[in-house]
Amino acid sequence: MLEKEDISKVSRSKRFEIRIAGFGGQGVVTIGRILGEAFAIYEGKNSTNSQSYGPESRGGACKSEVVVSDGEIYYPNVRRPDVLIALSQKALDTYLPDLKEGGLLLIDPTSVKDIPFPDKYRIHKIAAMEIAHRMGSVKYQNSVALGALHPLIGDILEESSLRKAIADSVPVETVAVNMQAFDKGLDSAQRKSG
Amino acid sequence: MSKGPQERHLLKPGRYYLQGSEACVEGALMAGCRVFAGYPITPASEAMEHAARRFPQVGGRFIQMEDEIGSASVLIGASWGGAKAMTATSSPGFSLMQEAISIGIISETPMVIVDIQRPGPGQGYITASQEDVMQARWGHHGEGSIIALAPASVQEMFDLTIQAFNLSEKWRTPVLVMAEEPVAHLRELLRVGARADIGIINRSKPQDLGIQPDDYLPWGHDVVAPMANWGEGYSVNFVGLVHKEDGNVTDWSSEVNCNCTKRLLSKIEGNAREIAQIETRFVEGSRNFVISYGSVSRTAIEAVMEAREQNGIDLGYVRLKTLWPFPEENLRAAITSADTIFIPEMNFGMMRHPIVEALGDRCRNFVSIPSLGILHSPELILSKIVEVT
Amino acid sequence: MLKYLKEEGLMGPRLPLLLCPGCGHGQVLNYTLHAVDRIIKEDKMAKEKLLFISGVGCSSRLTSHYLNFDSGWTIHGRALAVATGALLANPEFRVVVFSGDGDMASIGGNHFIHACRRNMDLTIVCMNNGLYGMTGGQQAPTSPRDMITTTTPYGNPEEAFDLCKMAEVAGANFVARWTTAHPHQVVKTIVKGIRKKGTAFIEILSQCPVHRKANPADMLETFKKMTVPWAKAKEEDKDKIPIGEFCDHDKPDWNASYEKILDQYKS
Amino acid sequence: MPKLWIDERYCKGCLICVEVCPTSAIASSDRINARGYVIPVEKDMSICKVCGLCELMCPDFAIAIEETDFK
Repeated sequence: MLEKEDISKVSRSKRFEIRIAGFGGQGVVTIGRILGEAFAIYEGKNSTNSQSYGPESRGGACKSEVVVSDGEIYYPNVRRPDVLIALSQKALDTYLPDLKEGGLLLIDPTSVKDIPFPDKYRIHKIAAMEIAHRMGSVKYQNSVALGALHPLIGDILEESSLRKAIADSVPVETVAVNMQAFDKGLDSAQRKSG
Repeated sequence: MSKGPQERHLLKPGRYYLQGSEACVEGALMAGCRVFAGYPITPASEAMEHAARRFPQVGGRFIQMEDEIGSASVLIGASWGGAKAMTATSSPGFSLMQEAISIGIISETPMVIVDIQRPGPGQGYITASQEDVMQARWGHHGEGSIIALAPASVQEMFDLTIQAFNLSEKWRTPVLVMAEEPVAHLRELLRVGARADIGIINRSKPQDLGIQPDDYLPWGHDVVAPMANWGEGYSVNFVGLVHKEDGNVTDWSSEVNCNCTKRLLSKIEGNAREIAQIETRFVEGSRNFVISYGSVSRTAIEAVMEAREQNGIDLGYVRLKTLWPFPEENLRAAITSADTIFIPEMNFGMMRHPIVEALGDRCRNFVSIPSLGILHSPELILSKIVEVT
Repeated sequence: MLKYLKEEGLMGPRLPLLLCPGCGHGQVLNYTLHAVDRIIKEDKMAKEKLLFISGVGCSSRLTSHYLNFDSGWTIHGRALAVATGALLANPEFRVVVFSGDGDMASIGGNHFIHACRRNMDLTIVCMNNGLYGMTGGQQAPTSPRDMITTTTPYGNPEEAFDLCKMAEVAGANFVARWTTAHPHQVVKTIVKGIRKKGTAFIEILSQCPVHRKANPADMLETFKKMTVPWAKAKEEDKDKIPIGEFCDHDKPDWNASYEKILDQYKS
Repeated sequence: MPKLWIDERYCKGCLICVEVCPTSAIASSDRINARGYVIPVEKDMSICKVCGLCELMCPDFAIAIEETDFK
C-alpha cells in the first residue's frame, strides 16, 4: 500500500464474493483456497481467501470465503455473497439469508434437502459427494464441485486457470483423477443447463 | 550460516498465493533468520508448521520447545550465538515470553517475536483480537522500550517481518510483530521482488569497526553498541542485571542503574521519529478521522471510502504501521486539528490512550469502536461514523 | 586458574567472587576450570569454542562477569533453553551450563527434562546445595526430608528430588554425581562430560556453610561420609547417597540428528 | 622447597586449604586481611608434597602452589 495515495486513484472496484460452507473435512477450505489462487495467480486479479474455524479439526461447522476484484481489496471477508456453495443443510440454513437476491446457489443434494424461498436464487445441484465416492474416494468431491461451479462463473474465470489451481493444490499423483473429477462435475452441470 | 547453497530455496521473485503466517515465515527467511523456536498454539501454529518445513531447506534450524518460555529463551541464546532468530505465538504464549523479552531488552538482544493475538483474558478464545497491544509495550517487567509493528495484509506479514528483523538488528532490541488471526490466516497475493532490492540490515560488529577484544564494551561505544557474538574471541559476558557498559555488575549504584535503563529507553523513544511509521489517506482538509492498525484497517479503509463516496462524509484516515514506539510525531504532523477521531479496535480502546495523549490538544471527541473476538464489519464502523458526524 | 578469570575489567575490578566464605560453588568453578585447562591443552581446543551459560542463583553467578570466556548469565531456570538456542545458531560450541538445584530442578525442571530428552550437546554442571542460597536459604526440591529451612520451619515434609535418576530416565548420554569433597573425580568427570557429544549431566553436591550453619571443611568431611560409590555400595550403605558415573551412552545428539535433515538440502 | 602464594585480596578465610592439606604444611594464622578474614599462612613448606589440593579446592582462587628448584 502506498504511503500516501492520490484520492482520484482510489475509487473502489466491484467485488465478486463467493462463500463456501459445510462441515470440516468436506473440502470447504480447499475449495476456497483453489478458487482464490485461480483468480490471483492465473487470472491476474486480486483475491482474498479467509476461513472461519473452530477448535475441532473435523466435523465442525466450517466456512471459507473468496473475494475477487480487479482493484484493491480492503475488507477481506464476504459482505453480500454472489455465490453460496452449501455442502450441508446447516450451512445452507445459516448462510442463505446473506446471499444476494438472484445469487447463485450451488448445493449438494445428498446433504441439502430443504431450500427456503427457492425462487429468490439461481439454484444448481451437484451430487459431488456421490460422484466422488463412485470414483473411489469422497476426497475428490472438491474437484467435482469446482467442475460444476465453473460454467456458472465462467465469465470471470477461465477453465484452464481453475484446472491449474487444482493441480497446484492436490498431491501430484492424484492430479489426473482430480481432473477426471472436475470433468464429471463439469459434465453434470452442462447436462443440467443444456 | 545464512550464506550457502541453501539460499536458492528462498522465495524467488514472483507472485505467490500464501497465508499471512506463511508469508511471515518467508519474510523471516528472506531477512536472514535461521533459527525458529516455537510451541504450538492456535492461531499461530500455521507459522510454526511452515517454519518446520522451510527452515532446514535454507540451512536453518527449527526446534519445537517444551513451552513458550523455552522458545523465547532460545532466541536469546541463538541471537548471541550469531543467528537471527524468531518465534511465533499467540496471546497466552506471549504472556509466558515476557520475561525473556525483558531480558532481551536489557541485554540488547536482536530477536523477533510474532504474536498472533487471540481474545482474552485467560484462554479467551482462538479468534481475532488486538488485546495484547498494551502488553506489547508494558507487559515486560521493568522500564525499557520496545518496537512493535502491526501488519495489515499478507504482503505486510512478509514486508514487516523483514522490517522487524532489520529494526531488531539495527537497534539491538526485541521487535514484536503484533498480528491478528484475520491477516495471519488470510490468503492473498504476495509479490516478492528481487533479492537485491530487499534491504537487509545486519548488526554492526566491533570487528568491522576495528575495536579489539581488550577495548570492547558490549553495551557501550555508541547509542547502539556494536555486537560481538559468542565464539568470536571477544569473551562477552552476557548479563541480565543492570550493568556498566563493559558488563561489570560489581558495584551497583543508582547512577549505574539509571544510566543503564536510560540508555535502553532513549535508544528507542529518542529515535521514534526514525523508527515509527504511519500511512495516511485523505488527511488534507479533513475534519474527521479514523485511526486504526492491523487487520482492522482493512475494514476501516473500506468504511472510510464508503462514508466518503456514499454518505459524503468528510473523513481522513490514518493507519499505524508501528504501534511502539508510538508514532506521536507522525500523527501530529498528519492531524493538525480534528472534530472527531474514530478508533476502531478489536479491544475496548487500548490504543485510544496514546492517541488521546498525542492529539488531546487538537481534538475533543475520541470515539472508540470496539469489536471483540471478530473483525469489524464495514457496517459497524460506518454506522458509528454516520451516527456521530 | 586465574588466567581464565577476569580479575579486572575495563570498568573496575571483578574478583573476588561474589560468594560466601567456604562456598562449594567456588570450588566447582575451580574444578571446572582445571577440567577446561586440560581440554584446551590436550584436545587443542580453541578457547572461543567454549561457552558458559547459567540461569540465576549463586551457582549461576559464576558466569556473570568473571570468566575470560564467552558466557551468558541469563534467566532463572532458562539456562538450558538459552544454551539450546546457542547450539541451534552454532553447533560447534562446547557449552557448559552452570546451574543450581533450584534453577535446574524447580523453575527450570521442564527444560531440564527436555534438554536431556533431546540429548542436546551440553555439559550440565549442577551444583546441589539442597536449598536456595541467594534468596536466603529456602527449601529446594532437593532439600532432604525433615530439613529445617526458612520456608520449612517445621521440617521439610517433601522428598528430595534425585536429579541423576531424572536425567538418566529422560535420556541424557552421560550422568554422574560427585561432591565438592571429590576434586580429582570432579575434574576427570567434567573433562569427560565436555568431550561427550550429547547431554552430560554432572551433579555435584556442594556445601552452603552459611545457610547450613556449619564449618565448610566439616561439611566436606560429611560429604565423604554420607556418600558411597554406587558400584561398591553394600546393604549397610542403603541410606548413603550413591556417587560415581551412572550411565555413559553414545546416542546421537540433537544437532547430529538434525544434520541429517539439513543434508537433504545441502547439494 | 615449593612456593605457596596466597592472594590476600581474594581469600575469604574459609580455611578449607588448611583442613585438606595432607601434611599440614599450611596453617591458620593471626593475619587478618582488608576484608576482615583470617587468612592461612605456610607453616612448613619442607613437608609439602605439592599435591595441589589447596589450590584445587580453594573456592576463591586465592592459592597457587609452585614447585621450585629448592626441593
